[in-house]
Amino acid sequence: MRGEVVVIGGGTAGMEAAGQLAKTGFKVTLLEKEEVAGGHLNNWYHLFPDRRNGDEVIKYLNEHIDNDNITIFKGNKIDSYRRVNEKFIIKTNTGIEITADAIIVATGFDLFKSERKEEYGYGIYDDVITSADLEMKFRSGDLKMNNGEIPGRIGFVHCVGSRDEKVGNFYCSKLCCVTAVKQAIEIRERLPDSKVFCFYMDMRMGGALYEELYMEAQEKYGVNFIRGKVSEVGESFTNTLIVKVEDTLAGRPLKIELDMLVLMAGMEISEGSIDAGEVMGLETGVNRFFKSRDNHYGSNISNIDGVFYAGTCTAPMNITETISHARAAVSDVMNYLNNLDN
Amino acid sequence: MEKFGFAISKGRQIDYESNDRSIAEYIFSREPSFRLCIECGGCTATCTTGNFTPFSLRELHILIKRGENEKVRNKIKNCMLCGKCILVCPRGVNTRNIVVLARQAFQESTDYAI
Amino acid sequence: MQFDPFVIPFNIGLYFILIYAVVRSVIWFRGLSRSDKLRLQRGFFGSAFVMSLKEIFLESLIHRKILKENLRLGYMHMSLAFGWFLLILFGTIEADIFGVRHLNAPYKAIFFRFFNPEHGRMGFEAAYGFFMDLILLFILSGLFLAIFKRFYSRVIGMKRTTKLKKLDKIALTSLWLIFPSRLLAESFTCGTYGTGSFLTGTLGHWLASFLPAHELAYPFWWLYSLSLGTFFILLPVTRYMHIPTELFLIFMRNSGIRTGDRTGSFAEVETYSCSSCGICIDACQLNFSAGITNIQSAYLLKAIRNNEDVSDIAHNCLMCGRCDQKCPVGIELSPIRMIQRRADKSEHYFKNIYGGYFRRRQNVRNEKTDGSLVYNYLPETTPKKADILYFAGCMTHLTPTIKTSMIKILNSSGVNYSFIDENGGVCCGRPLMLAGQDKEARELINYNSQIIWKSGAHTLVTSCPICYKVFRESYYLDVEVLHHTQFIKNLIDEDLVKLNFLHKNVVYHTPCDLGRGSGVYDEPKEVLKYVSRLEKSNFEDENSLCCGGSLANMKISSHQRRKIANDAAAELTKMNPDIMATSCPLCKKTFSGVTATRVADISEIVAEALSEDETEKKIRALTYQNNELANIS
Amino acid sequence: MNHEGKKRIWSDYQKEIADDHFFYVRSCIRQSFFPGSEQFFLNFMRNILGKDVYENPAHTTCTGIGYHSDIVPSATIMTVIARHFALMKESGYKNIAISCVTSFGLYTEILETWKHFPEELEKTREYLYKATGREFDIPENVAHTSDIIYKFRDEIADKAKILLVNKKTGEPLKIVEHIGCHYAKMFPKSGVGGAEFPNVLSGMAEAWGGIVVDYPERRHCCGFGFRQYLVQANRGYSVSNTAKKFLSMEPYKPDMVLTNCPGCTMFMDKWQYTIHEMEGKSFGENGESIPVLTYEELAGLVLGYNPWDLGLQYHMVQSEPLLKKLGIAFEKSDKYKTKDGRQMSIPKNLINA
Repeated sequence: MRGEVVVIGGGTAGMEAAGQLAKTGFKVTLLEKEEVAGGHLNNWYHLFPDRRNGDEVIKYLNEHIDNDNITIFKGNKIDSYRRVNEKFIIKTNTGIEITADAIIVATGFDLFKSERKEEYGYGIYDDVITSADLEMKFRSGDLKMNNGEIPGRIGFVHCVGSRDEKVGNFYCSKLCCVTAVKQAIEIRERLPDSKVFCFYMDMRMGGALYEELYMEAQEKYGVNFIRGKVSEVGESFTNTLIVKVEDTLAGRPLKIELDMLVLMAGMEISEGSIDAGEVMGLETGVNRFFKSRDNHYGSNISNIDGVFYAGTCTAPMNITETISHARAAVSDVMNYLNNLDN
Repeated sequence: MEKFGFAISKGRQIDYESNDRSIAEYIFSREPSFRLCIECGGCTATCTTGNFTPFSLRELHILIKRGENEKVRNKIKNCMLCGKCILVCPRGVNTRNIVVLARQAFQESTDYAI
Repeated sequence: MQFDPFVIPFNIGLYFILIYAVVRSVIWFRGLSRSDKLRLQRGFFGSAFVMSLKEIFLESLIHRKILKENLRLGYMHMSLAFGWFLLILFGTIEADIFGVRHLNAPYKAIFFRFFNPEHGRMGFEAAYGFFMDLILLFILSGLFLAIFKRFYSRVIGMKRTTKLKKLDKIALTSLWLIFPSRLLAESFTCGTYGTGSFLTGTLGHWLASFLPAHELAYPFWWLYSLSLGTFFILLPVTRYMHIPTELFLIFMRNSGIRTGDRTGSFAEVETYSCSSCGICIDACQLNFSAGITNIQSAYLLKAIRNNEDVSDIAHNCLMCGRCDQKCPVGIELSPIRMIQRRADKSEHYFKNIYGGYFRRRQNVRNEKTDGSLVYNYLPETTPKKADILYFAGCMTHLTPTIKTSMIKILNSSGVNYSFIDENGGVCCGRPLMLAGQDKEARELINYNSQIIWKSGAHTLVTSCPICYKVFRESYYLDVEVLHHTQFIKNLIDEDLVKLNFLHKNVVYHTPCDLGRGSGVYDEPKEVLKYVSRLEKSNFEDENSLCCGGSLANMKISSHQRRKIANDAAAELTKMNPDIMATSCPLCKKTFSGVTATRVADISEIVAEALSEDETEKKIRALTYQNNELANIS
Repeated sequence: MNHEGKKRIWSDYQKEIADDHFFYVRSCIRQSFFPGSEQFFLNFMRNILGKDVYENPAHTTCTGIGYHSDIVPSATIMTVIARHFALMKESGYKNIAISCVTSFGLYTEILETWKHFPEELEKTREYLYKATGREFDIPENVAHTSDIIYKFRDEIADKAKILLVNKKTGEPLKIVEHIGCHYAKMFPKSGVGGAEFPNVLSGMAEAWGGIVVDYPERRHCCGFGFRQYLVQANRGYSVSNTAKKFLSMEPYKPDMVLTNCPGCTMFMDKWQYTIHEMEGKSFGENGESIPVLTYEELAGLVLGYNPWDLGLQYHMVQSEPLLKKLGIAFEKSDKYKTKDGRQMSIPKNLINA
């Protein structure tokens, strides 16, 4: 049975897929455009719902790809690709040429660029930050505002770049709600005197232990949830942030002053994915993520025979789902190669 | 006013800063389940009082939380405390106690005012 | 002249407590309402007096109720109370017969042995001495139990014992010292003179063998007198006040005085009659299911006595009435609690004066209200005329099967009825009362009364015990109020419904407001017996449990409610019945959430048992109307 | 406030503005309430910059106010605007310069509509031809006159006689910019600097030495709102919006309000008077109200024009306090004199006078 597989993308999905393949004796080449594998997980401090440390998962993945069957090319991404009967021949931007029997595309997602929601003033008002920025603050342990003071009132804006026709994303990124709840709790733990407000359109807590976390945030940590989409952010005379929102449950517009505003940036297909997709001619769906051949039993199968998907290049997923999806991709690859043999 | 034939209309905006949320704090400290409300409206749907008058416990909840106290002060008295709301609340909010505490808080606030 | 300075503490104590008792009882008497004063006077010269004496003997001395409830605890109380009583009685007689002269001052009886050390050498005297020693031994055995209970309450079969304040501790110690010190004092004296019977004599003889008995006797007589004195002086400001107070209570109760709904002398006497025995704590489900251990009646009464703010305690109660049933002193605990619930708004409160020996009434601000009606939004209604009104009640609207079952039963019985809250009615008012808001409740009561009057009905049937209780107690209606279980019972007796026997095992849960609250125990069971196999549970009638759903308690969390419901359901379903029957929508709602067993209201079960036969129904309808006509003519 | 961030956004919204040969369309409100403004624009463009700006006497209202009050149907207004394009075509111009923001908004809206619904464009061509026998082309460049002044702001700065600096304190003037809603809120790309952080007026203010204050209600509507204003009973709603804006800018103690929309200028100016009359409330320092100027008037002052020639006396809120701050000499006596020196009647209860 032939067994050379190229995995494009060294994030959670790519690492898991590569690891699983290597275990079962495939020769795996892992392409990672950055100098370090791990993808977004490298920037995440704690994971929901149990708030375990993200590094533990990274550690697991790194041990996973520490395998003689795996060759990792860091700082490499697919540049060109051609097909000689069943063989794929891939050329990277650094000129490395790799032959493979199958390809797993695990090029992942990018966080929505919050600057695009100009009305929220990201990059203009100093203390408007993104959920990713906040995770970094958690890592560094420095939650101060730009002026060096401790924030007293922190707001979270859900659905930034998700479920928003104005930025062309109709879909729900599905992780932001629970992330906001998790981060709200962590803020209240670190700054017990602070007040935290979440501005949401819907609380989408559709995951194991999510709702429980939500209730904990309400009752134990006294996080305030205000249902309404923030319309605009301004600066007050005293340089606090002025947030305007309709409290849709009170049926009244609401104005509130905050010290810090966290934008829950949604997920979009990564630029890396788009490039790879163009190189290989992969189909994308209305949400611009890669289009799977079947939504129910073929979510790992692309429009090209021998090319498979793993992880968030197909849709927003959390770590758990990404890892399962990567494993599923591996089993699809094995089936594919078996069929080639017979 | 007569001169212009119209008056400057008052805004409907809730100003979180200027509003007084002491009533809400009073209830929070004595009935933590007050925070658990997700505004599903089950209480209002089953409400005995709501059968006769536009009384919405859900709405009063949120108005108290936002410090729109004057909109609640008298309305909250309309509740009959029959307790149906407790039986339908999906989050185990102790609704009756909240009503009673709110009445107390308003009572005390007037007492101190005088 | 027989006198010795060591008797002074005792004398002071004794005369103080006697005078205090007189003064206090005068104050209480003056605090009574006119009618209660009359009752008391009538009672004094009537049978009430004899009854009281009997009860005092049985309850205050023998402690019969406690004995029934818990033998060891009962024995403890009895030995102390009854024993001490005997000691005083026969001590006095002894002093009278054998003393230098008749009619002695009390101290001569108490310290008889000191003044007559040579007494009791032979014959009748010796026999009498033996008897006195026996009594002392009896008391000491109880005392031993008491001390033991303090330090390890499980031994006498009690889960917990009341916590004490400082003065109580001192009083307790002095109480504990009284009898050991008497024993030793007498023993040393006897040891010196070689007198005394099997207890004092033997002990004295033995002690004298290696101790200077003569020198030691005197200090112990001092100790004896001192502990008595201290105890008497502290009595009014400690829980031991219950000893004298209970006598008043029994007498007042037998004279027909009741607690009512406002603070008055009787309520106060009751408050002081509590011995903090802790039986109410053991009976309380908030204690043994929800682990709340500071709000039980004993604590409420204590807090009232200490003039603490009791509103939190008062409101944190299911009002299930289990403690009223269990209280050995027969204090009306729930009414007192209700008084406190109302009190936190409008009632006067007290302030202790003279170191807590007396208290003064304080006037409080009246509730500030604009006096306008709160529920003036309720619409004018003109109910349709009918003989029988069916009032489902708020909770029943959340358990519609009860509603539909009742309609089925009513229809098949062919009676002429009207369903007054078919499209949702107005609350009966009891929930407001339970929250202490009587003024508001009165508005609803008046509103509902109007509807009932206008309908011209002669019977009001309700499915909800909460409504039933308030309809009966707080409404002024000229109609017969029935809970639907009673109504169904009547239908069966008058053969207005034909029921099949369902081959089902059923256990019945008595709702608090229907059972203990309104005394309706039998009808529901008889109905169930008629249609099914009714099983017994360990918690029948007065002893039945609360489902935990009670509207009376607004302070406990849903989580604590669930605990209570769980435990209660577990107890009732021990025998794995097919159906757990109840007769309250709230109980049904609460239980159905926590047990796999089917929970059904009696009306549902009856509706299932209905044998539907149209012609029969018509005939029944006719006969019913004929009866009606017959009644009219 | 991070200025770099704003610059980044502005760089995303740099619109194409023609350099010469403008077909000029006037504004109903601007020409009747602030006639000096349009006079200045033409004068400045033609005589100072020597540009070719053409006005066609056959040009009419765009019927925008009627349209926004649900009186004029969209087919009609499309035809009216198509007629203006026809006039432009006939007079041989390709760049349109629009004085009114309401009109500007409609021009952009209609052009955008035609882009997405070509059938509408065809219908309009048909209507116009049937009605007038005229034909039209889509203009190559659509600019609001504030865009044009923005484009030439540095030229103005070079020729400046005075800068926007408080003569006494030497502090730069605190200027509140108010952009008409219809300028860029509908199509951010059509405005200089986009919709959220527009640059068109702030660019001028800063080029001429002032500083711009960013206050919470910066984005809020001036209160015109067309139908809210037209029905007298509804005006309370209109004025309350203006009050909201001024209350929000009050703590910053601004020296003036700079606007690019005739409607906004009118309402922020006249409602200040109304609020003052109704509640005795004025929002400026020491009991004065805040002068509201059009960008043309401000440019005129910067270039040293006589304030009365610019028609500042036609405002409800008089601009003397501002002129004093800027150290601009003015003859009080000339204020209400005609060009040939005849005395006009002097209006009563003006504020800041």
